[in-house]
Amino acid sequence: MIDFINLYLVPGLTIGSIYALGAVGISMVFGILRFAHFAHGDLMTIGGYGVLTAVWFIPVNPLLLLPFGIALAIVAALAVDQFFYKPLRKLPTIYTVIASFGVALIFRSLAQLFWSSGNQVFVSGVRMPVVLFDTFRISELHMQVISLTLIIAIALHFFLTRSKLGRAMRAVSDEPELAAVAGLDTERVVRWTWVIGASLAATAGVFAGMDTSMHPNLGWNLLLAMFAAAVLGGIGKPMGAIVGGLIIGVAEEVATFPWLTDEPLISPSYKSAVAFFIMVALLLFRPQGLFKGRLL
Amino acid sequence: MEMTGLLFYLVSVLIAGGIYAVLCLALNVQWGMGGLFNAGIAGFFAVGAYASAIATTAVSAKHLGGFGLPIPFGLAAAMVVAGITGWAVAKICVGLKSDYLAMASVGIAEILRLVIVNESWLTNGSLGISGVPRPFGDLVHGRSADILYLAVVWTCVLGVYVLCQRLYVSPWGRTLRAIRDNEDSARAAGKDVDKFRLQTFVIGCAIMGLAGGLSAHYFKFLSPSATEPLLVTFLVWVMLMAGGSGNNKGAIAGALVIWFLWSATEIFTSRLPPEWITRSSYIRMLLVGLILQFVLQKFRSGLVPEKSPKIRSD
Amino acid sequence: ADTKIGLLMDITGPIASFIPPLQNAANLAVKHVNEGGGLLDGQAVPVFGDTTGSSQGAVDAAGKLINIENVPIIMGALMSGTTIAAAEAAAIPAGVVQLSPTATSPAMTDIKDNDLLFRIVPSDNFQGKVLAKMVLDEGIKKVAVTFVNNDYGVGIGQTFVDAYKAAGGEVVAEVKHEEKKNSYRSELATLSKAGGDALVVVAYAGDSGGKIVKQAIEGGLFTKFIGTDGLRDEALIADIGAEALATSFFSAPTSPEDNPNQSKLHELYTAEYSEPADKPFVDQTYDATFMTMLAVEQAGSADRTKMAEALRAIASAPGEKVGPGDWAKAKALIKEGKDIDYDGAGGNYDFDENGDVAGFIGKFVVDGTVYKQIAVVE
Amino acid sequence: MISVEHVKVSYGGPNVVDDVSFDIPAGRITGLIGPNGAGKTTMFNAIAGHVPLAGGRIKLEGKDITSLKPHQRAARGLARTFQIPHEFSQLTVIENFMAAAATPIGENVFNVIFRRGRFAEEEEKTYRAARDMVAFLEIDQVKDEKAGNLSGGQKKLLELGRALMQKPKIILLDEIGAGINRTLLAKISDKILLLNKEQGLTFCLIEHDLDYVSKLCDEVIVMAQGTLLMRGAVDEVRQDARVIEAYFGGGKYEARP
Amino acid sequence: MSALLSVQSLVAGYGGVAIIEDINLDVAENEISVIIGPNGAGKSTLLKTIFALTARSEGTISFAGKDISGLKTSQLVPLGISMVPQSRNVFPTLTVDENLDVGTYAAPPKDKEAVRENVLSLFPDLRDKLGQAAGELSGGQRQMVAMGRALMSEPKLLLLDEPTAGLSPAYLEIIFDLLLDIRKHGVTILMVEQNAKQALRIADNGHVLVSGRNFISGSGESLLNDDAVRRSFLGGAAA
Ligand SMILES: Nc1ncnc2c1ncn2[C@@H]1O[C@H](COP(=O)(O)OP(=O)(O)OP(=O)(O)O)[C@@H](O)[C@H]1O
Ligand SMILES: Nc1ncnc2c1ncn2[C@@H]1O[C@H](COP(=O)(O)OP(=O)(O)OP(=O)(O)O)[C@@H](O)[C@H]1O
Ligand SMILES: [Mg+2]
Ligand SMILES: [Mg+2]
Repeated sequence: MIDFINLYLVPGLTIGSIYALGAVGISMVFGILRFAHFAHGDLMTIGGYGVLTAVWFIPVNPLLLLPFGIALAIVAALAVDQFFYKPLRKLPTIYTVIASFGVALIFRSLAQLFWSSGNQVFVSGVRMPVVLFDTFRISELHMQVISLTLIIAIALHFFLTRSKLGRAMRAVSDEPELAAVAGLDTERVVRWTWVIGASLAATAGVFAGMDTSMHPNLGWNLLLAMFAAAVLGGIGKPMGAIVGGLIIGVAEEVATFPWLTDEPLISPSYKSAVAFFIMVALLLFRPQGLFKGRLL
Repeated sequence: MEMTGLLFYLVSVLIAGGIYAVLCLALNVQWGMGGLFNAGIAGFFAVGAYASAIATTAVSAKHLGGFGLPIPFGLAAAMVVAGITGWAVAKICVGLKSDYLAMASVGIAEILRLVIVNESWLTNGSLGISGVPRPFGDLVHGRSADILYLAVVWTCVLGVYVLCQRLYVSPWGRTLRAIRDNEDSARAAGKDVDKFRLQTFVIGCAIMGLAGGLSAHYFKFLSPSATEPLLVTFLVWVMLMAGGSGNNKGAIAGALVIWFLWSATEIFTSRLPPEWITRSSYIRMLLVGLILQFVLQKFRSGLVPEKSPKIRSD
Repeated sequence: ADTKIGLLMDITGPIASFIPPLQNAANLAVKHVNEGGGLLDGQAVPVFGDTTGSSQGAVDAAGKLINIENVPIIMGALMSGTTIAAAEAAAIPAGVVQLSPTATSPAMTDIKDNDLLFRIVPSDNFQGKVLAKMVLDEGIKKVAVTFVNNDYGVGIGQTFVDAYKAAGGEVVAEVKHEEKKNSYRSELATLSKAGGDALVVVAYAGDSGGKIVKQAIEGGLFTKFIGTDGLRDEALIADIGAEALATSFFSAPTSPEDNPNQSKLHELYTAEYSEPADKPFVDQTYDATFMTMLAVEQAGSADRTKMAEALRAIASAPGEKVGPGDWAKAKALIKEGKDIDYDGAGGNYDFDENGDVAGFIGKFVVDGTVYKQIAVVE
Repeated sequence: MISVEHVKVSYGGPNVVDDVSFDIPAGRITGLIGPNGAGKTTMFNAIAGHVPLAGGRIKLEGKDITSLKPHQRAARGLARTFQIPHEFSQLTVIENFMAAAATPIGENVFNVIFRRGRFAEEEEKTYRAARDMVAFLEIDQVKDEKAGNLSGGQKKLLELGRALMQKPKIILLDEIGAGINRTLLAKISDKILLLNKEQGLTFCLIEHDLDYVSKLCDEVIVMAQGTLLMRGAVDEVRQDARVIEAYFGGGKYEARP
Repeated sequence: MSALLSVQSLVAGYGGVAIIEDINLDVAENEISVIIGPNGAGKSTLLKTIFALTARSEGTISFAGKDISGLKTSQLVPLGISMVPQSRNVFPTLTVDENLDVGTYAAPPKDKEAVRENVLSLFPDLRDKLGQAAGELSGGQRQMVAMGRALMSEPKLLLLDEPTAGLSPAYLEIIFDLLLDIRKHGVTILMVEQNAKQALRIADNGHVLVSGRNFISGSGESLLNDDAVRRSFLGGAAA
């Protein structure tokens, strides 16, 4: 059974953590700005490249350079919000959805222009995993990813429930016009939403890039699974998104485990269908998501 | 640049633009009239394309097929199979609220794509189906065949337009828009909301299937790369929003304008100085992204905005 | 006057990450032409068309190259799907020759192309069959196979499996995997449990292939890998290290004898771009681009109708041999009316009646930081 | 007309309507009053089929309609308005009215696509009716305005108009008067009385303005905390100690003459 | 007494179309002012324009002697203005308690607990519902939550858009008593009402708005007794 843990569960948790961090931003933007942010994956990419560039100049563990990636992603997010999303705020949200498609293209092409479209790695070489109890193998990076994600989740939970800003976010997410009537500066709340969403996206981007390699399509390729995670957790429920991400990540890997016969339960080439299957099933039976998010 | 070149470029833009116009009209039925957020256009497009290709190709050991039916039957099959797929999808999730339906349909389209690349007995998987016939393919060759195909495509566009327009100005269309605005009160007014939604979704999907069929016969070769969501789902949404959702003329105009912009930007970026030449494609993507923002902000309700159909006034 | 050369590539689509070195290779070929005396009576001007990795985009981009840019001949595209779509709906109707450096789909052989569609890689069937023989010759009787689920992976992978079994090998596990995933450990678990002697990986080093090799080594699941040209990438050595790949070997299209043209091109490439040149499809892309220009020169004008004949003439024996970078020599020979025969970095390219090449597959092992060819199979 | 038998409704917690039974007599105007949160709107939702019952039955003209969907109930002549306006926001006022009317011929896709002549006459009638409704509600000046842009009160009028457009046998009116100018409300009352008298249309209305209730209703049903408190003539109810306690309070601002 | 709120030659509307034109209105400190008028007259628009929720095209608004014409809503709340809109006036998925809490974000009161106690004693019904999502309340209960939220910031001027719409007579009474009560605590009130007769009784001043123009203003008493007003806006002589 140790194979199950080493080769299915831990990789599942790792990719799940990446989905989770990305999904938090998607879920928050969905809750507060009410649109599906299609450029979120590319925000991850931008964050990842920010750190990659920093590593070229300061060759230390990339995780220590996270602030560079986070800063770049925040700037990018605030800029597109200001120039591309804000002018459309009063229109039906479908316009913003489409605009975010366009922003996704813009981010991706900028990444290709600045960093080229090839694969680039943070640190090259095979990194042999740590072996614990003789059989349990886990790479250092995976340990870091999983534990950092847990820490972030806990911090985020306290921020959202305890801080005034966190609570104001919930109010805006619930009824933006009334929040304005109540005197909340909704634009400020929106800005903070982007700050948090972009920070977590950048972190996820670096994790994903370190786990494999950086390339301009990195985030775009993860986007649909992250949407599934956000829906699974319940729209506008950041904690739900974390749980949703972990579930999707683990489910994708574990579904290919030979549960019944010697053959994988689901052919690996159908792996990404697992996320959507779970999502569609959930939408039908519990549309508000696991965490009782907003019904749109 | 010679005149005939320009002419044939125009022909190719209009063929692709026409196929997109069909897709856009279909989406307009679903979203513009029915408020159904279908983000899985590529899935139904693909189903239609494969249905038509399988129905019309000659026998092959590599995939299901060998029916060798005439092309009109292929296109009909595309509509029927895509419509049935749409019906099954709608049965499951048409009750979902807007964005959730979007998520579900993205998911289903992705699952359809995986089925297409994996079930090679049916579709020959990622290797694709070749030898898909063109209408009158035996009679006309070379570039003039394109002109003939242009006529075929635009006949379809016209037919679909007339159909959509009839739907739009009818009480049926009005009820649909009412449901889009407020489901509960439509129910209270005695409208069978689920039935209307189902009909809308199926009609839209069948038309998307038709577009898929048209593209399969255009390319004469069908592989998963013909159903890339970026170029099908995404672009069609952009076209509809730019053209004016809720308006059938807007849908066609949006398809043509956006496809032309998409295509023509490359003509300009390929004229960049040599140092930029390897990056011109990315610059083009950047440009497309920026133009899109411009269109969204400057033409807020689309090039041809939604109008309520004229009610006779006396 | 200058002559435009159409370069149709899948620049922004799913294979975007392979493209930069290929664009470099194509540009290098153009540079060699212009430095070696130019094309016809002017310069060669490269015009890129981006298929965006989709059929729609391929047809549109090819259409623009043909109708707006008015190119006499097109190099590309790279993926089979985009290549065929562009050929069927744009190039063939317009009577333009299209030469793909990398499209391997067997379907291309049968297209009614009026002798307009060419390629310089053997079809999938060939490399798969050769690889099967290579593996058996090595004495390996039991392998696990994984291939990426796209036209490249399925084409070679499937043929390999069939040929290997037919020749008496045992495929203990066969897993088709998706591109672009982060972890392939669960696939590897299935593959390793079956207990093969080696893992055959038909995938790109820059995508799933590299990840699979790395994760297999990290997980202690396989030590011996057998790869195809998609995996035979210097980046793989840089990332995994020569030591870990010591027992592995790779197949890739090459030319019959020990091929000096390849090392020559690699030197030229590295000198120009100061990066390693041993990346998938760099050789073929350079060769194809160079050959399209040779064809134009041979035809003596940018007349599309003469391209097919000219292309066949410069590619096939007999004739005076020319290789990568030999533009000045080739131009002079053509001017003298002599027949030439281009032998490239990736093979000697004699087209059959379908516009396909027979090709030779070499066997490569890791030697230091580069690959070394140790055998050739026809 | 309608009989409610032991109806219970719950939104997941305790029953907000608990074992309520009453009749709405045909051809009469019945009031439904009670303090805020008594479960009146919930009762309407239950009758119209917008919430599932946790128990009990509902009959329309003697037939059990408990298992019917809202639109099927509407087809049998039941119309209702919403307390919080549920307009078709992107449709114009006229279109709102036309959309509310039953247009079975024109709503059939097959007719729409292949036999277009068939619904012309139906459309013409619907249009006339809608135009008359606009005139009746005195909202001519906004008839081509999108309903989403109407003022709060105008939306309430629209609710009423849509319900009338359905040509129902019984209409459930949920606080149609709240937010309507009193002068106009008086006119609406007259029309309701007229419809009742001339066409025998049955009404049941929830209202907090007792003047208005007493002017219209023959009888009122009083609900409190999810149960039926009493039923009787308006004056009778006004005197009842329980009702006064639960509903009226001190009556300080009661606008009695 | 100086005017706490003064509106001069105000013009406003939606998308370039003026809905209210040339409105002049003074609300003195510590008074209750009522705006009445037919549906669609622009009453809500006037309140929204004062609270910077609708764009103003001309005119000035001053509060406590200070010009507030250009300020944003989020700047007005800390100055001591609160509003209860006509519809969608609660946060549906937040609990009642959280709804009240939101009222304190923009202008935190000195003693939040005391203010909350105060509000709950005004609306005892809400006590049982503190943990319930506001979207699950009845129409009248929502109205109470909305009022409660507006009072949490201890405003000087309260703008109310039809606060008694949908409230039972008992609550109508409670609300009007309450308005008199909070006026005693120094709060000025400007409200729109359709329960006009009752409202004018407690009002110091009344304004009748007809098609976007200030038709007639006067003391509550005088409007109640004005024949034209009675006939056209208070439901005729029936009452
Ligand atoms: N969707 C819902 N979910 C949970 N509880 C609800 C929901 N809707 C109403 N309730 C509860 O049911 C009870 C009855 O509500 P209802 O709306 O029927 O009252 P009402 O009599 O119409 O009051 P009002 O006169 O204030 O409109 C209330 O206590 C309310 O909190
Ligand atoms: N968002 C909007 N866009 C366009 N027009 C609007 C909008 N909101 C209101 N209107 C129009 O402005 C006019 C005045 O509306 P307002 O809501 O101010 O009326 P009101 O006096 O409050 O009426 P009521 O008593 O019915 O609430 C109405 O005719 C309405 O159609
Ligand atoms: Mg109610
Ligand atoms: Mg109002």
